[in-house]
Amino acid sequence: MADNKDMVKDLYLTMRRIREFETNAMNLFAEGKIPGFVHLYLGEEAVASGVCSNLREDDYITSTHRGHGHIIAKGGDLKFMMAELFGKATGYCKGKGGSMHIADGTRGIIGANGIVGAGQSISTGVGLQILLHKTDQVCVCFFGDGSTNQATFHESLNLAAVWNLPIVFVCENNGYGISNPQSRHQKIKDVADRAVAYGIPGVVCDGNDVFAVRETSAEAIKRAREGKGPTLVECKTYRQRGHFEGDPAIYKPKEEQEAWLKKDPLDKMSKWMTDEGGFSAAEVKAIDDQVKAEVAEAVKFAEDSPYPTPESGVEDVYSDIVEEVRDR
Amino acid sequence: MADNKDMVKDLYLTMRRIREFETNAMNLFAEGKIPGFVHLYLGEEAVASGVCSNLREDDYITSTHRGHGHIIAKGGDLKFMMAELFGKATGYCKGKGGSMHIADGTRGIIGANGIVGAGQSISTGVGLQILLHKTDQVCVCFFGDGSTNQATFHESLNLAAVWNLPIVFVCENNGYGISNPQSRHQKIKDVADRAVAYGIPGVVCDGNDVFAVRETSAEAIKRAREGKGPTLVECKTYRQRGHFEGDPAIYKPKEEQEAWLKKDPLDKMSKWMTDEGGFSAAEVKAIDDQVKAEVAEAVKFAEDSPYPTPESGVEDVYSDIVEEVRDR
Amino acid sequence: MKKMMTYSEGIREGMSAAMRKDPDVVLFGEDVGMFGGCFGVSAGMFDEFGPERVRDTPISESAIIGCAVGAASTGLRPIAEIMMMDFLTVAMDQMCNNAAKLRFMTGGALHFPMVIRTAGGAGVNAAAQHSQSLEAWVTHVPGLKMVFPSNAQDAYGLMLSAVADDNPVVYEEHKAMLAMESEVDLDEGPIPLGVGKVVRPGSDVTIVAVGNMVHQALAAAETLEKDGIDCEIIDPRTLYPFDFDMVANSIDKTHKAIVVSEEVKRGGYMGEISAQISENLFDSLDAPVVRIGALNTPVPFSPALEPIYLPNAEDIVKAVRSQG
Amino acid sequence: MKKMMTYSEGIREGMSAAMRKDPDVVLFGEDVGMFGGCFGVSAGMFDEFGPERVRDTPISESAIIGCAVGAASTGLRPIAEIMMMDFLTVAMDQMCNNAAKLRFMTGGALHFPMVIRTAGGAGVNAAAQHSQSLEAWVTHVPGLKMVFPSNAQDAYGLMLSAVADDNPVVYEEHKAMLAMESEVDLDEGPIPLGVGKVVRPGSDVTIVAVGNMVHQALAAAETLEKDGIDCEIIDPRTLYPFDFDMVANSIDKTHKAIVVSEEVKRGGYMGEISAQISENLFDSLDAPVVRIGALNTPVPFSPALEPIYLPNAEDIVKAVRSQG
Ligand SMILES: Cc1ncc(C[n+]2csc(CCOP(=O)(O)OP(=O)(O)O)c2C)c(N)n1
Ligand SMILES: Cc1ncc(C[n+]2csc(CCOP(=O)(O)OP(=O)(O)O)c2C)c(N)n1
Ligand SMILES: [Mg+2]
Ligand SMILES: [Mg+2]
Repeated sequence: MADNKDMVKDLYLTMRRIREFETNAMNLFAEGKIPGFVHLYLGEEAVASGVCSNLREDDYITSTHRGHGHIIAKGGDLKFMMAELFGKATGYCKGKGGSMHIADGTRGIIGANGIVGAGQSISTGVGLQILLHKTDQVCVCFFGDGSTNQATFHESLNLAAVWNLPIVFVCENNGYGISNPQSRHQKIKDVADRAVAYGIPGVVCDGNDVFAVRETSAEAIKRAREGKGPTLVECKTYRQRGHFEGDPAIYKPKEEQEAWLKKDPLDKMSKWMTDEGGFSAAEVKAIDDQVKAEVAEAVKFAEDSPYPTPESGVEDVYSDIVEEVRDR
Repeated sequence: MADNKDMVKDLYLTMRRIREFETNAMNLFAEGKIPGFVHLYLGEEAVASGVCSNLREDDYITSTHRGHGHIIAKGGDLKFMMAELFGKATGYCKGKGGSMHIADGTRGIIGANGIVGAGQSISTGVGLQILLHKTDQVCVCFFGDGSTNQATFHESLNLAAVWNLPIVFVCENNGYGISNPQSRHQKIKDVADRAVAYGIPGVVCDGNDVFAVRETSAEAIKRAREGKGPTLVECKTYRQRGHFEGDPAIYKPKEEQEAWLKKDPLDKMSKWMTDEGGFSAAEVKAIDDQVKAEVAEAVKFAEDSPYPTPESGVEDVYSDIVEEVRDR
Repeated sequence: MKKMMTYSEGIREGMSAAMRKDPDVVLFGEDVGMFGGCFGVSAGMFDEFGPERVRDTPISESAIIGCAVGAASTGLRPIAEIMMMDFLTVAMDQMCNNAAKLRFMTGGALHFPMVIRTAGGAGVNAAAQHSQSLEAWVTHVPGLKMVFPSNAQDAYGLMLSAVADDNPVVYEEHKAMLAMESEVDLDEGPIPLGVGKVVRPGSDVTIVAVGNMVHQALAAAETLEKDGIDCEIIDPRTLYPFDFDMVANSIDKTHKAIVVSEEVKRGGYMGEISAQISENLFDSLDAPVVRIGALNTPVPFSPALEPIYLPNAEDIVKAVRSQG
Repeated sequence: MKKMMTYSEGIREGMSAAMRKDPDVVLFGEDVGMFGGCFGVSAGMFDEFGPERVRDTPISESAIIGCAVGAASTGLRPIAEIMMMDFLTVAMDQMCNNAAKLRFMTGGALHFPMVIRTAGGAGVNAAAQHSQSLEAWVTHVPGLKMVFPSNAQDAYGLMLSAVADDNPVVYEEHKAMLAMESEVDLDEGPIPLGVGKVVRPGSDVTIVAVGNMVHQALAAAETLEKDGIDCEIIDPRTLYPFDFDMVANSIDKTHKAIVVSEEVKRGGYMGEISAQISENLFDSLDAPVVRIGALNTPVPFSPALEPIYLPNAEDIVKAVRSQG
């Protein structure tokens, strides 16, 4: 399971960071401090944490509307993220993108995206770039179960297979596309079965077990790095909240929700750490406290930051045309 | 194999009709009498003929850019078809659509279509209509191997599966999407394998053997008629000509072309008829002659027909707005 | 019988009335069923009409519109929902190459009575992929009609006509107006497509405004009234066919025109209307037509930027004053 | 060194020169490889640049443009081909929601130097799904640039600039012009985006024409010359950014304007240009701007109908005469 204590610590740290960030985002949204749509990753922390623990800083990821977890796991800066959620000038996107559009070119984060399925096809281009530059980087493409019925899932996996691109397609099967349970949006149980259609490997793992995710994706990432082409990895997990904040999620059966809460990835991990992993309760708490402080600092940074100036609204549309877009 | 002689005769008649129609279209295009793009079905006649022999007049089909064969097999009128290819007022589309857009609402022909993959999603709506009207009709959706990499293939088969629609998806795998051989546009050998992704049956048959096509599709059509949902049927065949007339198809290996010409579905069938089917050469020739006359009549009809009037160019855009669209 | 109703309820009442009348009318889209639609517009319809006629789809926009095309061509009158107007992009082919063109291309052999509902517009900090106004794309396509109600009564009446129409009709709903209440008389019935409405009669300047901008125009007119400028506001309600006669009659009286929409200004449909006015009413105009739209940028997320991106009453006031 | 070259060769030379200069420039699309492209535009490039840099794709337009977006954001400068402009419909999302907007949405964190080549236009009896001119859709999208050459020299020079540009550029090729020959000097190099060209100087009326319509305008000017009417013809070459100054300077002299494109007239980009002229040069105009486009119908197949659908020199002659 765990290679060593440092690695376990890192995994837990990432998961806890996501949990803490999301819990704060949830509350700040409720307080009206974060505007727009917010899609939380609570309950799915093990997926991003496990997968990205195998990545190098120069590897790439593409993400979705539910992207905070991926970005944190790939090393995104909490301050710039939180500021972006607030719509502040200091945010990753200078306040222009918000929760659904955070990107960090310097860390290989090729963006969260508000269009379901967009990341899949963008990842093929990242893969092509790696292929042509003959590096041993990889691109991990995260997406949800619902998105696997979208056009781009199909076109992109096929293209990646035919061109043998260094991509790992990670499906976070959290059971729902908004209100639509998997059983009503596709007739198959395992999304991984769709790999057959592209002649690539498809594997399933427990998405609430960070070690399982880490191991399963490690192999797929290795394949990609070695030039053996793409893999479809399915992580079974659960969205503990509504689709977006504000959705009471009455379509989720109570028993289902309760059963999954019992399998909470953070609880599982912290229990394992103290029961089997050789961590003391104090060691775990120290991580929790560190993370609390980090996120509190991020929130303060966001709150203290200025809003973008009106002038900035016409910047970044083009590399070279600015004033002309102001005309309305 | 053959249930009875009439059935065999009908199958052969349809195949011959397609062959004759296409050969004439080929020559007329070369003579400059047919304008635009023409995609011929030569070599693939057994597919449409075999499949449609199982259909009732009130069943539906959707078709592709390579649609003449489907339309003839579903009972389309050769005269109106040929006139449409010429762009005449008496054509199926009054000259507005041409080769790629022939439709006949009265025979369940919901149109050839110039967009690769369009028919797939349109068929889901036809299926839904049948489902809601609770009839036992079916819809057959024809498409090529290349189109199975297009967005709509994926979305439509998934939707049809989830809604249990009475559709038979018939993939005419003729080995190419324009110049791109199947081996370079997807990593799988059998398109039928993609059925796994949707939890529906997928079957393969020899698309140059009209009996095999008839039998394989009969079962799929029966399933659909009985409310058991969609099937993906793959017919392996070969496009004997270039992608469109004018394409010299130098990308096709010579040996491949020759090997397939030896498996010509018409040759195979007429040989079987005289060798094993109890037909005399004269009986076969009588059919050939009948068809020759029919197609000659269609060509004459097309040639003698008038072109559309300028006024007709603004009709049929809307059901109720005519003059206003004339403004330019 | 008049009662207060939200815009959202107006849309729902229109759909429900159409579905009660004709069993061939069906509604499908992402989460339109038990969930009642992403914005709650179809809430309760699943219960009334059942799972056969109110259907959730997978996230497959091309299939949704393609399905509507196939269904319409063979006897249903589908209402297909594309959750956000921004997602028309993933269904443009089915909408523009098939729904719009197939009647013509088949010489009238097939026809397509179908409605595509979609939520457009900004103002809720939903950023650039969930806030667009794409009227220009739709109205540019021969074969499509398009409506865009600005209040609950119009939402109701235009829905009835859209469903009854034998052509594909794109029905835009502005997400920032959904909760807006106004008085509705359900007995008034269908509002014919292509007939605009003088929302405020006036004599000094003609303001053509669509969707949410109708309300900005009304606010501007109040301000301008204090200056003694009397604005006539026209809400075309249907974008195509467009009631140009109503606009021309108004300009014959006012000799000045302002056109306002929430679209990105460059290439917006209001540019088409401005061009038509300038080209056809050249001698009648005392001042250049002024067009007001959004900035030529993607829709920004930040609460500090989105209001600057959007056109508003103040812009209209300024424009009217600039015409002297 | 001057030589005769087809429009098609001009495009190819532009791509090839760009690929020779920068190894990060790659070309991909359906059948662009050994087949040389559906219209032969990239013939020979597979042989010169090899299978790594000239790549055939499956029939997957969303993936093609999405792939270009991902590649551009991480260091390549892709040229992605969408075989026919009509098929932009199946890739609109990647083009408009991603390529165009992501620079802005990410606050400049990512950028997208990429070219989308696509064959537009009618005139070859290819019917309504293979003949459209969709300039209006593209130019309406903030973040996209668009070029549309009318001859081989411009095809070459605009390609060089499009590939060198750090923003997504849509490059339209008119299929009926591919075989048209004209003189080219390859030493002339890039033509800056946003700079139009006076194709024919004149003093009586300004004709703004794009793509294939430039040639119709030239023909019309010859006819009109016999009447003593001296036309100035402007080919903007880049549709966005648009060289409005060149147009304005011309109209200051002629006081009359005609705008011509092959688009369906309703909602065409030439409506935007007409609106800009009328709004900004109100006092300078002696007659209403006349816009000429195609009929507001899908493109008909029949050889008897397609020429009537299309705008032509005669329409331009009539329009000029109508302005008196
Ligand atoms: C093309 C497109 N269609 C619809 C939507 C609206 N939408 C946003 S998220 C979502 C559900 C996505 O489900 P899934 O892929 O399972 O991801 P999850 O939300 O469960 O993480 C939908 C339908 C969208 N953003 N883009
Ligand atoms: C969306 C779209 N992309 C591309 C094309 C151009 N095109 C026409 S036919 C064709 C190949 C289709 O291959 P396949 O589906 O195997 O059918 P076949 O021609 O072999 O019968 C292509 C790429 C198109 N018409 N529509
Ligand atoms: Mg999900
Ligand atoms: Mg094929």
